[in-house]
Amino acid sequence: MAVKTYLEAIREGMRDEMRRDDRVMIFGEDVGFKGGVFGVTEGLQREFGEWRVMDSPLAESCIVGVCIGAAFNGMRPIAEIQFQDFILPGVDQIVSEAAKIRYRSNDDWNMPLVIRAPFGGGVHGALYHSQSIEAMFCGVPGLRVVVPSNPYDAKGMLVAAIRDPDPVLYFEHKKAYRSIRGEVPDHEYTVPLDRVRVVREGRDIVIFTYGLMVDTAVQAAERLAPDGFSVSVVDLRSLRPLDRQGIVESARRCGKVLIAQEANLAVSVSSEVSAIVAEECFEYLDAPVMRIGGPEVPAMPFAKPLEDAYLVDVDKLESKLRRLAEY
Amino acid sequence: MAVKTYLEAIREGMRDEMRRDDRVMIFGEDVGFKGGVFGVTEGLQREFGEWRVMDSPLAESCIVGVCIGAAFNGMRPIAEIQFQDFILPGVDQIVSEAAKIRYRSNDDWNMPLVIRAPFGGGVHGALYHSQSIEAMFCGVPGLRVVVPSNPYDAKGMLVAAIRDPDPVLYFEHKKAYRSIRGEVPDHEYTVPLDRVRVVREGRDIVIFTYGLMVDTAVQAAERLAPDGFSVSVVDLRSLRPLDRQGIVESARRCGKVLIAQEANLAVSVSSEVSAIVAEECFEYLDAPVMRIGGPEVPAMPFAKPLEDAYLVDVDKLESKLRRLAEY
Amino acid sequence: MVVANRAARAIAGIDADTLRAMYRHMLRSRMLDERIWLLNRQGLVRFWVSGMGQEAIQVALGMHVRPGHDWVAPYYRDLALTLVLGMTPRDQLLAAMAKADDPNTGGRQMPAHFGCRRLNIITTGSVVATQFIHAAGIALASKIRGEDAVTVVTTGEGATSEGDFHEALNFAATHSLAVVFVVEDNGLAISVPTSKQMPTPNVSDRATGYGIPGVVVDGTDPVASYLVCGEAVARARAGKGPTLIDAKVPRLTSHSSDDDQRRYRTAEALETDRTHDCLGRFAARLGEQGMLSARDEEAMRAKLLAEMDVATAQAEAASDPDPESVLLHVLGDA
Amino acid sequence: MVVANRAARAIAGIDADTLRAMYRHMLRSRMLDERIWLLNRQGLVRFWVSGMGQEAIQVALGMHVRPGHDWVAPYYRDLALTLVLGMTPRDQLLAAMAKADDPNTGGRQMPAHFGCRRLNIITTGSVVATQFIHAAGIALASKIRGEDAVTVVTTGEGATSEGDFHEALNFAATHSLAVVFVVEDNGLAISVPTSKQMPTPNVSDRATGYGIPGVVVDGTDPVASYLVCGEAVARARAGKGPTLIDAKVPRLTSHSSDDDQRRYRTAEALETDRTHDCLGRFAARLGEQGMLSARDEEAMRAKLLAEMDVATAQAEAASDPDPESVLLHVLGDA
Ligand SMILES: Cc1ncc(C[n+]2csc(CCOP(=O)(O)OP(=O)(O)O)c2C)c(N)n1
Ligand SMILES: Cc1ncc(C[n+]2csc(CCOP(=O)(O)OP(=O)(O)O)c2C)c(N)n1
Ligand SMILES: [Mg+2]
Ligand SMILES: [Mg+2]
Repeated sequence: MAVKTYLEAIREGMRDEMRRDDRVMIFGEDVGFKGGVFGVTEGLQREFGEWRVMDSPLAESCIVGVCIGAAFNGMRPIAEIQFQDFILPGVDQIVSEAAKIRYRSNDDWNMPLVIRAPFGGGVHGALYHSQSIEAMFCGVPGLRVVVPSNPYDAKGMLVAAIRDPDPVLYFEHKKAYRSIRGEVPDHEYTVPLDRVRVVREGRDIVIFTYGLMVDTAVQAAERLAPDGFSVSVVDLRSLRPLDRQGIVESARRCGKVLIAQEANLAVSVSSEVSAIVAEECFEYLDAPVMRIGGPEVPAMPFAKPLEDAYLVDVDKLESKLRRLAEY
Repeated sequence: MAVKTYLEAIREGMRDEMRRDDRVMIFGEDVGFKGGVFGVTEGLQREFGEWRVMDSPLAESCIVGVCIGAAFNGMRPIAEIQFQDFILPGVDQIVSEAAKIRYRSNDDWNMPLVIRAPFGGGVHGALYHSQSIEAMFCGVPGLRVVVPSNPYDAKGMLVAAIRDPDPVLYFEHKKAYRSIRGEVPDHEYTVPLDRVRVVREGRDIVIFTYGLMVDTAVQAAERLAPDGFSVSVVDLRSLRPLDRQGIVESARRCGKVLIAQEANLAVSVSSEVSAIVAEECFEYLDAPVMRIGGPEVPAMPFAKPLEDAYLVDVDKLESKLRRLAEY
Repeated sequence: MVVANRAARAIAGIDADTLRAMYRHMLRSRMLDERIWLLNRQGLVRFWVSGMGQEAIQVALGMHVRPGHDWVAPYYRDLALTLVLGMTPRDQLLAAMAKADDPNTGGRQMPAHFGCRRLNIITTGSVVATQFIHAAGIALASKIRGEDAVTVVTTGEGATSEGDFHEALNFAATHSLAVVFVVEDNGLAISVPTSKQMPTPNVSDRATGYGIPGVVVDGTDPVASYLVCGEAVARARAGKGPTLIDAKVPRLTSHSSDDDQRRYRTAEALETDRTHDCLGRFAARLGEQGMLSARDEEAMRAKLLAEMDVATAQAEAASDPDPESVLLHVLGDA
Repeated sequence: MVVANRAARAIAGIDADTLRAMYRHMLRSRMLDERIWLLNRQGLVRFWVSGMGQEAIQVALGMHVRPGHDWVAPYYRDLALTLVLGMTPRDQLLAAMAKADDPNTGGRQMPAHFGCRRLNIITTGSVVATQFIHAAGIALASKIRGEDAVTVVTTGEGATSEGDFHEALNFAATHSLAVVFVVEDNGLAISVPTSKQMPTPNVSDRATGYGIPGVVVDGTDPVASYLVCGEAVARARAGKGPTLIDAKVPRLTSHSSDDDQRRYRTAEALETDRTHDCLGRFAARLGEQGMLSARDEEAMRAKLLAEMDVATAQAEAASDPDPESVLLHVLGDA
């Protein structure tokens, strides 16, 4: 198996599906000749032509809405939103339309649509190129929201998302694009869209997390090993729906739970995971469910000292973990 | 003190502030001559003229954005969004702009803006006139999100919201407009925007809730009294920021917590309240934190049997409460 | 159908059969609309938003659509359009009474939230203006596959203030997509008159800015509307791109059954609207041309009334949705 | 300043002092821009998005604005505009290096996210097109209070595809608000050319649809730009409503410091852009008219260079934001 970057895995997922299924198309700002501002779609317009890898106008409601229309009419569109921060002008089309089409039509119509967008910070992107606003969609019935944390999942989940008959928001951590590498099979495979993955097995504490923070969590977990604390790391992978059973199993087994994310905590994925644990694991818990994430400020600032202060790094995660271990 | 409806209290709050402060203006669809589709602004254009009570075009991004502009230039605008469901085309202006203006300008600018919108169901409004999508904003730093549950709070919190120097989303339960009455002082007063209100004191269980569900919770609580269960009802009032201290106090005192809301549960206000209780009350809990709310479906359907199946009524709340009481 | 003796064979090139068919569609929609208002007052229909006064443009448009081949993104006043395309009074009465067998939404949405996959009528929600962009996307897919399907999309004039209207026109025009944009311009968005909604009197003035044809038409005149829509559909089908049609119509009812327009409109305005009712004037015109006698018209009405009665009875007798079905159809099987 | 002997007194009614001032503003912005690029390559500035090539229209516009009285909603290429209004190279270098004293954002936003309350320059974020509507709202407030302040708002042509552009024009035109919409049309939205962005070559074609004047101007010609902007501002100030100006400009740099335009533009296109550089051509024109000698120009450059050096040193020496300040200024005190 070849080792590839997270970005290459995503590109390969699209390319392979486009070769297999000519209903699949890509629509977004700069995705064509330039291949996207991060280069994720590089080379695809050359292979599939201007209509299947198409530069959109600078208008996110148009991007999502055109993909909805194309999906009504038999296509399997992949919308690219240049940065997750810029998805907001398209929110009405996503939440009022895509998410509700199957339900409101009593199953007469469905909406096979993927919306890809890079999220996350630590790349001196400042307020509007660093956000993690996935929580906004994780409360919306009718949507799937997924975040791969490694190249294998990135490709397998993207293929699954393209084949899924409902709208899938597929968020990619932009700092992972070229920094995270891993083995990616050349053959066709999919990764289920609604199952956690136990990244690291442990007995004492479980960290639930997703995206680039999975890596941070594994590093923090390893730092505790010499002290005899055995820490699980569970990659949520699907943020909507959450894999309730997968969460409950690990939480019950470990008895101590830490939820880590880059996004601010209030009314977020961390809140829901905590609420699930509260509902299902009351008699198994040895400590309060703890959370760590971004501060309650509008977004990550530009200046390095501020960006550093904002981000959860291995040190911060380790010290939170130690507090929980010692409870 | 005169007894007034929830709707009258809201109207009076606006009218009084407009008399006191000529920077206050109202902007929204049909708010002028017609006085809004629910009649909340009735009579105000007659008193304050066409410019201060102004019909907007049918465009929510325009409604919010124009109010942002007017607030930059010294006004204190109140935007009316006709139904909370239709706030989504304005989300970018709310979340990317209004919420971030103070922070991104390093306190050079601020954004004194109120956005009112009716939410909630049970009025055969179907998918797009029944939603409770407040959670979408409750994770957004830089915003305040409040929901009054009675006429006294409705007026006092609206006056406080208008005077507040930051953007406040003020959500009104449309079924409460004419069904909820209560005493409302004629004199000037405000109600703080970030304090829970203990509506009913109890020892065994506390229900945290907001909006019209406060009424439902009180009724359910009373049904348990004859069986010797003493139930607190706490009106959250502010959904962002949550009154952490107020929540923790009641949760610790009672030891059993139920969170009730009309909205679906995943990644919602209920999730965050549960997470706060988990973090702060671990050693005080006698039972799992329980939640009750709408099902995980896109929105409330139109047909009466479906609407009834969707809604949390007193019976459903009572039976959940009994389960918790008997734990 | 019996045609009066020295009858004209056509008006403006439209043959008598087509004209009579159009009249019948208009009348059928009107009678169904009236029936639903009646049921609303009787408490059997909990909400209604009417198309009365807007039938002529809708029927004229529908006549050019190939159902199941072309695509339609309608809005809530398009009762007549859905009937022309092949939906039935029974279908819409099932929707009005929120019955399980309502083919539009299974009783899940308010009445007049049209949709029918079989006929390529996309499902519509309540959020105005979103359908403009869907129409552009549908047409893009047709173009990518090299099909000659045309997509028609309708709206009120108020909804054209939304950003989505601009984004759709801009995209459809940039790529010469086969979309016909039809504005059913009744001069009001609930209570807000055009003068407070937009700076010029005609939405079609916007067309120039996108380099496409913009046409104002009397939407109460079925003949003029038929010609204008025919040209726009032909243009689209020939790959020449979109057209923006601004059809002037009256609003003969309150905005919806929850509204009372007498509270914000003058008696004169209401009267003017009534004089612009398309129905009686079209009957008279066909009568003058010897294409439709009073007897024909009465017979038509009688038949349609019978249809309404049967459909009403069927819809009333139909089952409500099962409460447990509230949980169904959120996501499909992967 | 010494003026050559038989110098013209004016070009197209613009006096020599004004023209020289304009040239100085353009040059100052260009030199600052070049300085920031240099600092970027040295690793001292982590991101830059440049205004090079767009200075003439910005300066022309700024000359008509009364700072602190009128209102400005700029976009990220408006370095020159902010300087004309009264911001300084030091201000923008503090921003470029993300220092605590950056008056725009305190180092919180990327450089070129302008804002200054003292000068009525509203704070700008990165989400394009939102400022159009703010401008309309600002102008509404001025109108409500009966003030004669004018609001100017700028944008690239790509951002006009967003719905907010339409909603703003529609509202501002409906109420004849005192807004001047200026599109700095460099033909590209990052890599996407106008032909894939919109159906006609000129954004100003949209003006007719809103019943307002739309003007195309060579945005590299300071004289033409000055006249066009002057007329639009005067019109707005007189209460006659908005104007839409479409100023054609080249993009002399990559989209930003994170981009490399050689990967998607031809060498010819880059060369054509260079020949449309406003700066050298304006210097030559002023020289021909005897308004600016080579010596004058050199002296001007030398002074500005000194200013840049001082400002750079000051900005480099300034403090970074305090890490703990990350938590400040989310909400104010009620
Ligand atoms: C985004 C959105 N905002 C507000 C509404 C509420 N609303 C429903 S219909 C309507 C007026 C529509 O006017 P127009 O587009 O002219 O259509 P008409 O009803 O006159 O045919 C409004 C404001 C809505 N449905 N969607
Ligand atoms: C809503 C939104 N979508 C996408 C972006 C990313 N983006 C930044 S600049 C830009 C291109 C802007 O082009 P144009 O408006 O022509 O301005 P120019 O940069 O050419 O001056 C894009 C797509 C953004 N900032 N905001
Ligand atoms: Mg209308
Ligand atoms: Mg550009």
